[in-house]
Amino acid sequence: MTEGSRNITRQKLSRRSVLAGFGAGASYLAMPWVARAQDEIIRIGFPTPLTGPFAAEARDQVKCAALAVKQFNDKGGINGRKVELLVRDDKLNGGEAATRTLELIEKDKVHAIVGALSSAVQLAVNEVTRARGIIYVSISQSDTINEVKDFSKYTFHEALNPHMTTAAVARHSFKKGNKVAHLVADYAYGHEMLRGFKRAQAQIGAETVGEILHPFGAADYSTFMPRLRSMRPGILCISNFGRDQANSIKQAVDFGMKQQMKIVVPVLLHNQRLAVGPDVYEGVVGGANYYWGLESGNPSAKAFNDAYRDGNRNAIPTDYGAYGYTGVSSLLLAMQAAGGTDTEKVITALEDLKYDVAKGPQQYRKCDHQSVQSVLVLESKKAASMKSEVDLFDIVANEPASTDLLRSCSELGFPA
Amino acid sequence: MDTELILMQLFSGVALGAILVITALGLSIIFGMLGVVNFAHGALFMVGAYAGLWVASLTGSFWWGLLVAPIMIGAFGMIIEFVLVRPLYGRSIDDPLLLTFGLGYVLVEAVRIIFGSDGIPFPTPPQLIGVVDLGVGFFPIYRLFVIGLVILVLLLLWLGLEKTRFGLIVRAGARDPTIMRVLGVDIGKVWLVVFGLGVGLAALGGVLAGPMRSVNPEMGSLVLAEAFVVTVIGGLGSLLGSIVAGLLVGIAISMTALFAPEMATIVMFALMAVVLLIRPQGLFGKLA
Amino acid sequence: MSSPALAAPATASERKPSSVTAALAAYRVPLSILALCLLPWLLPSKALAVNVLVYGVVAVGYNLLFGYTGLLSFGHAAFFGAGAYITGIAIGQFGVPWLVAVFLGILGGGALAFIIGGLTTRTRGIYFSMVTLALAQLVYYVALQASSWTGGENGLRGFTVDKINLFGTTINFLDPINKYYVLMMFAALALWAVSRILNSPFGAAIEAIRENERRARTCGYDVEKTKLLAFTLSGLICALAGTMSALHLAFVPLDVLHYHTSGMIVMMTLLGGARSFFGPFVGALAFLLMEDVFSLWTSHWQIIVGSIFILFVLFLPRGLWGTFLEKAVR
Amino acid sequence: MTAPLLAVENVGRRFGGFVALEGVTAAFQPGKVTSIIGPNGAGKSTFFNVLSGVLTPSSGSVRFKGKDLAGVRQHEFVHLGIARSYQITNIFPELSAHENVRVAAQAGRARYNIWTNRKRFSELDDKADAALVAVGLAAKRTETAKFLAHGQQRALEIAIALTSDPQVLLLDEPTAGMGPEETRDMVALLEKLASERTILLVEHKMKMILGLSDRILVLHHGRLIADGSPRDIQTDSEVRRVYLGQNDGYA
Repeated sequence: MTEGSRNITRQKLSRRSVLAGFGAGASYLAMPWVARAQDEIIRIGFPTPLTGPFAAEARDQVKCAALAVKQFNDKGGINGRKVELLVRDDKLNGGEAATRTLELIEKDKVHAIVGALSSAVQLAVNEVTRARGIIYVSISQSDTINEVKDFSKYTFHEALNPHMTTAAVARHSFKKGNKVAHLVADYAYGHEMLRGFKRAQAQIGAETVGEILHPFGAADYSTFMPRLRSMRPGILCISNFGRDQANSIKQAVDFGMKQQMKIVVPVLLHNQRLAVGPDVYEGVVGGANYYWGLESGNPSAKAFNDAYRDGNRNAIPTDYGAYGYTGVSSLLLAMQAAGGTDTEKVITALEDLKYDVAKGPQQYRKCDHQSVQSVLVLESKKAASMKSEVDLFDIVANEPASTDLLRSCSELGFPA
Repeated sequence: MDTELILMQLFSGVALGAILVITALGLSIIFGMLGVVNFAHGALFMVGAYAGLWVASLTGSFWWGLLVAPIMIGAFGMIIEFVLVRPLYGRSIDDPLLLTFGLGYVLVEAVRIIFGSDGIPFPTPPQLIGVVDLGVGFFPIYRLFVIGLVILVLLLLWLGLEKTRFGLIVRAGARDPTIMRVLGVDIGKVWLVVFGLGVGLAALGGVLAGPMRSVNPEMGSLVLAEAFVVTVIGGLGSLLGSIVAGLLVGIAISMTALFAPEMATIVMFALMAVVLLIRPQGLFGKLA
Repeated sequence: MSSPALAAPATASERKPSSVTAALAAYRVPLSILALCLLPWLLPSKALAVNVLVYGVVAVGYNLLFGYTGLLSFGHAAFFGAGAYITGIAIGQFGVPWLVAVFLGILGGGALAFIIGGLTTRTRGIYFSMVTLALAQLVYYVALQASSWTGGENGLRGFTVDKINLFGTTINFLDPINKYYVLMMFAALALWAVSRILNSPFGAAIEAIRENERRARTCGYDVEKTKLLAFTLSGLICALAGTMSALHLAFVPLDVLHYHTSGMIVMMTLLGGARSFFGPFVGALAFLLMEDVFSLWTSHWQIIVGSIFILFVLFLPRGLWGTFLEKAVR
Repeated sequence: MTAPLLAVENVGRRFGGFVALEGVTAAFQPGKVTSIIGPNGAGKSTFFNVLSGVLTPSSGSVRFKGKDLAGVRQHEFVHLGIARSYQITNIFPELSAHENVRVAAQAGRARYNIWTNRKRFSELDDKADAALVAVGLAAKRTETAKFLAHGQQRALEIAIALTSDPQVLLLDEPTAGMGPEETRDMVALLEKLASERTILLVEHKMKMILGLSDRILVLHHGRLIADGSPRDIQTDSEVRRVYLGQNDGYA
């Protein structure tokens, strides 16, 4: 963790642990005083999995969210009120996330929540905030959150959703007549990605030659390889996430699949690519919400990267980190427009907001509160052509923001 | 389904089974001799992979990592036995189980602190990159190498247990510890070596798995469950049982992958439930 | 199973009791309820206090099997999770009134415990631990697959209980204090039930089986049947905790069924002290407080929790409460 | 002669290829003390285990009051009226002496009661106390069992067996590991018990057996080689050969 973010978290931590230490009397008696001071400060709760397999992504999210907060505070806050970020560890567990969110709402009296890195955590937080009328900006990929069943008027979905990601990736990697084999993680995320890809295929005219569902969290994929090969596809489309993606691509490469077919994934993760190495990922194509290399032609990305480099010893922000930045920024911009933290006003402001803070113009769609935004299609570079340690991908395309990539409101179950 | 595919699938199952065998064997040896269920086995598997990677990066050669890491982690296992597990003998059999459960947490977190939580690349040794045509399909050379190496290790283990004095002591001790005292064998030393051997096998499994999977702090979690299933099916403490059950589970998984792929993880637990209902002590186990 | 390590003196009623332990034993139910009433005002947050209730009940229910019957199950996440899932599904998908859903959750979890117990209580020692673990993992994968019912990896949601009717009045269940005291009534009920079970002839029978299974059998106890009953009762209590958790969070994560949850239950029980009535509850409190505090200090809290657990196994096998009782006896 | 209380007919028991017991036929009358003797490995413990349901016979039958015990599970034996003690002390170490006996007493009537406070079963307390008095342990009522002296633990085990009010009492070396004084106490206890019930005894201490028994069975290599009064057994040539052949006789 770098200095900027550590300060913010530490400041928070010390206050909380003091409360815990003093126990009942102290914390309870202190309440009236705290409550008065709290009117001044705008508090944003930020649950994220600081422990567990996505800790690196989570730390990056915290850094980026802290950067957004710092930028607003440096400019004098929101209507003169300072903004404070309250980071909590959700341990990548929905139950833990629900508990932390309850604490943030009930004890810390936050004005809004931003965060989550997995679909389950996101839906757990959504459940808690929906019942209590708290604004929540969610920053983890999911189609479910857009659908009417889980819709909350208080929730805004800043992350890409599987449908738009796959639509963009397919548009730039599938061609008419391609034969596509699917290896799909057997849970909601995988199913959503598969559905998106197949729909895009139907439009493009690429044929599905077979699909294999693999168990979520499997470590060995060798047993699927002979069958995938026997399907003789031109494209192997692997719809899974994180460790599953790393393992399955690594083993597909071991089986020599890359010589015969192109590997396409819905999402290429910066940190996962670092963890597995350039040779395995070489030539793999996938989508992303953000890649630092965008800066060459995009002034917002350049500004975001520079601000991040400034506080983080020249490091660059990653994809999931950028969600932390855009998510918090959009919320604060809306609060600024609403002139405070009044929930209804902020909701209206978010719905009307047009923002461009890191990657080009974005806007929340009114019916499902999905952020309409550009989708990057990336291809992993080979080791020899990397110019630096973080020069990981070539940008194949930057599919511009458009509702064409999304399912229509009526399709999601919203009244027209 | 054509025959080629089924044969190929069978072969994948054997390769998968080879890794299962080597990790389950370590678990089984420790249990058979010491009566300790090592819940840190998965974590030690993971530590082995990291150690192999570390040694390989220092020496620039995978082969040094393969050789040194299991010995290094085996020695570490001896320290664990001596410092942590030994004080628990004579207490409830649950105590070492609980202790190693806590140790697993500590090891995983320690690796996260030292090497980061994301995982690091573990490249396949250049000599073993690529695939060969088996006649029924293409198979990675590295996986063939793993099968060969596991057979070699099993052979060495068998020779060690059958043909050496130490092996004799271990086999006798597993049957009846009191005999050892009568024979004047320092049982403490035997425990130490056996625990080290079991942990070393876990580490070897980790190094071997490194080039096939992503190396990360959580990689041992599933391995632990798999190793348990294999040892329980085979019969706790039975070395032959671990070998047969490892192959059985590997093949069951690969065959399920062919017909109902999304069930490939459940199948091993289901297999175990069935075996235990018919034979509660496992295929080769003795009744308690 | 009769290890000197785990033997705590607080279980049987006639062992040279000091005035402190005697008083604690005689009034254990009212005393625990009093402690529970004060709890939310002593902890950093109300949400944490409800979690202590939930995991306290799980640990006490688990201890009926681990501490008193001497069976180390690694599969109790299944019953905890079953209670939570069934309650959530009953409310969310069938619109069942919340109190009925609670009963369904308890019964369903108990039925699952009866089935798994029937399969596992015939196995002995280490086999029992591993088979319970494996069967519970099987339940985990079934829940993952049955995503149209359980929500799969996304977790079960859509059953928020915001208002409840109790004794003719409507209570705002979103209010943390109300929620705590309503759920506390369930916890108190569970503690009372466990206390009665432990004081019953059956309570003596399971201790006898823990102490010496062969002798108990020769005395005329059907050991398998008794173990199965203990397993089922333990599962019922854990299922109740599951339903409490579902009502509390309005969400059931799939992780609730993972063997890590079972491990956590074991750790809590041991931390507080198996074989004592209060111990597991104290353990749950200590564990959750530790996690809450350490996870704010460092993201590497697991290394601290793991180390503390190792130290407890090595040096304080009686746990926090067991050790306290030991000192109080002297 | 009255009908036998307990009878075995042609009973055998194998462990794999090893024959531990073969072709044993005997009947036991109520109110008698019968001792079973034989060198180590003669099959005495196996015989006891078959009689108490720990092992099922590989061949032959065991009858109690005329009822064939095949298929009866071990824990039910005590409810029928057959109780036993073990060669190696077998008690509940962490419970008090009184709890040891009471938990045995309640097996008869309140096994699965999970709700009533056990203090309400005062008759069980009385029964437990009576058993403790009978074996002379009334003063050690609240002592934790594992802290009792060896002889007291053996006596406690007999008290546990007595609580079921058994008609047949199987005692496996009740004086094992005892000094002369403890042995004397135990013999006195056994004499007292013998007046009320049928006792089967496995023992090595010959003097004690000869004084106590109405009848003696001799097992050798799993076969019954002699069956008769103490006097008959003392003069039996086969028995003398077996014993003299291996050590200095009647120890």
